Amino acid sequence: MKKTIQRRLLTGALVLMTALVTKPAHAVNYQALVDADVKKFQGYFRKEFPDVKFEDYGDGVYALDEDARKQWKEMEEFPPYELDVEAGKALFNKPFANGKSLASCFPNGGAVRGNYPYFDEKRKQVVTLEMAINECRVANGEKPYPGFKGDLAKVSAYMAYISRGQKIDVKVKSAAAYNAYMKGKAFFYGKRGQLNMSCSGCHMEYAGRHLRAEIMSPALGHTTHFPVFRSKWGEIGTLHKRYEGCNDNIGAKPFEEQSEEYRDLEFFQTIMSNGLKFNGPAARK
Amino acid sequence: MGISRRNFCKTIAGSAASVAVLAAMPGKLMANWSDKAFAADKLEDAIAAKYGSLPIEESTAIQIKAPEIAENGAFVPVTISTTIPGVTNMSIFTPANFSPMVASVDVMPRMKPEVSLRIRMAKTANLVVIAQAGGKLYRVTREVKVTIGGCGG
Amino acid sequence: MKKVLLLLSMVALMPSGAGVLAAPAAAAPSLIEQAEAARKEADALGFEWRDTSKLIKSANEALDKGQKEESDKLASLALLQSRAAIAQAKSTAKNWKMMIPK
Amino acid sequence: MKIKAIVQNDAVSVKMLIPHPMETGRRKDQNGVLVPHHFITEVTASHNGETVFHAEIGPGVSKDPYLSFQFTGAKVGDKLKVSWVDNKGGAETAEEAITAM
Repeated sequence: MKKTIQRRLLTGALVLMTALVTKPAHAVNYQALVDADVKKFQGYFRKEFPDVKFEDYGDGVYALDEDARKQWKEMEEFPPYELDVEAGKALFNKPFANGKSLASCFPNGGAVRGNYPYFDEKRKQVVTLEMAINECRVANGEKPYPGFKGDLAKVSAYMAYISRGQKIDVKVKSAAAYNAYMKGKAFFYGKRGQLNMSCSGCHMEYAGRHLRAEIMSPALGHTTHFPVFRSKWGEIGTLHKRYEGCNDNIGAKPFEEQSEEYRDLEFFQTIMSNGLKFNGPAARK
Repeated sequence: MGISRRNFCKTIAGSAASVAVLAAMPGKLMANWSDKAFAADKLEDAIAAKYGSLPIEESTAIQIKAPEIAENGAFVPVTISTTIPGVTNMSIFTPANFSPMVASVDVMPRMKPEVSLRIRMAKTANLVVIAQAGGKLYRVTREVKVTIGGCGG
Repeated sequence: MKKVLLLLSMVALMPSGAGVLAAPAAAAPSLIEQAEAARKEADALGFEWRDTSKLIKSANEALDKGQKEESDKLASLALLQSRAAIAQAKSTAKNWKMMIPK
Repeated sequence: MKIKAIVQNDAVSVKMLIPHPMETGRRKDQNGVLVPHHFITEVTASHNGETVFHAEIGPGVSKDPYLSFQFTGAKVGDKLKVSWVDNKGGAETAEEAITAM
């Protein structure tokens, strides 16, 4: 209705913006390509929701719905994840069999959320915080934590908690990094599963609107606040658990925690939120 | 096995169904825990078990702060308070739950007559709060909608 | 949406599966084998659907119980899903850029 | 359990979060077996030996119960003692210093 008309009017302007992006150069400036995407992506939400403040997108759907926001604030009075943060802190400092601990792997006391995800140019892959946590364990002769929830999510929650306020500024500096970014981008916009739906279909085009009883959260800010304690789960879980749930909902076979697919998607989504601040963990319905 | 949006939300069924229920009470409980009131499956029985046959009067001096539409029935934030003088106890009930009595708070002399908690609601239903002052009971009722089939976040 | 899905299934039923069916094997592969091969192909593309492997499992179980007809029905559905998923993978690879909202 | 006791104006605001499954006795586990009920029945808070809060709760209260109340007559540095018991004989007692806002 009103939205569709708006959209049509805006198309022209966006085509112009795209034209400005490409500039001939000897080496491709991948960061510039990505920055242009970010501008377009964030601009989409700015136009859809002119009244929503940019920093509020870190609060997910609560940026868009007042009644839900009030209830969320009630939960944040004493958020259920505080127990997980406490447990995560203990796990973070708990000595491994070799005497070291997770704390020995991370600088700054573990307040490093803002450094992840990043593209490891040597290994040619995206490294996420949860991946780094488990790699630290394996490097010290411990078993990796199982995915999606439990100790992995708790440690991640603790590290996110002590990193709150760190700015999201994920860089893309090489062809390999850009390739991972593009894979994440294709995942985000591509339709999949029995319902033939995409991330963007629900979380861009339907953001703020009802799908049955639910208000769809905006994709801008999606990755800022994980891990989350979801009331529906009754426990804390990782971003990749949420991806798993979404894929399952649309009838697609989900990928594993820290699969290349989900890491690339996290990389892309986090880049789209460049400029926001990490504010996890969070409570969600 | 048609292709249907119905599949979309099927995962909620299990979690939202965690209704508060006490089919058979455990044998040994704290002696002073109001087991009869908690075990009652009807609102009237629960109130009678807790307060006996005291007269009940509808009151506007009890406030219930709760969402219009609960985001998730497993965690509904509720605050109850009252301005009735000399109140000694406040209890909260959700008649639609298998076991309606949710909590009962003794308002101690130094405590303000206000308490917040998170409760379970199986479905859209009334919240009933009873306050006791002197030999009388005061009651207020409010509806809270609970959406089932949630798949958001 | 239903329309899109219908189209997908139709595409899937058309020549894409012909290769499997026309394989010059001594014994033609069973429906379950065909479904499993197609499922693997969809999985390799990262586009397998959620219920396909469950359908194949149920088809195998039905066969063990001697319910050939039921087994065939389930295996056909799994085959259909897998082919639709493969078609979806190809279509998405080609068209995802057009899905970016303006 | 986590307790926050903060002096606000003339009263102490107490918020607590108690890790507990609060099993209703109606939930089935992954194998379809009913999980026996297991829930907190009573929560008590005291200051200088005097009970300032006493609640009876049942399985209608959410998992990891959250409770919040206010009481008067205490100052920064005082200790608040909180204890709970459950229907299986489980119990915990914790003490938390009252802090300024």
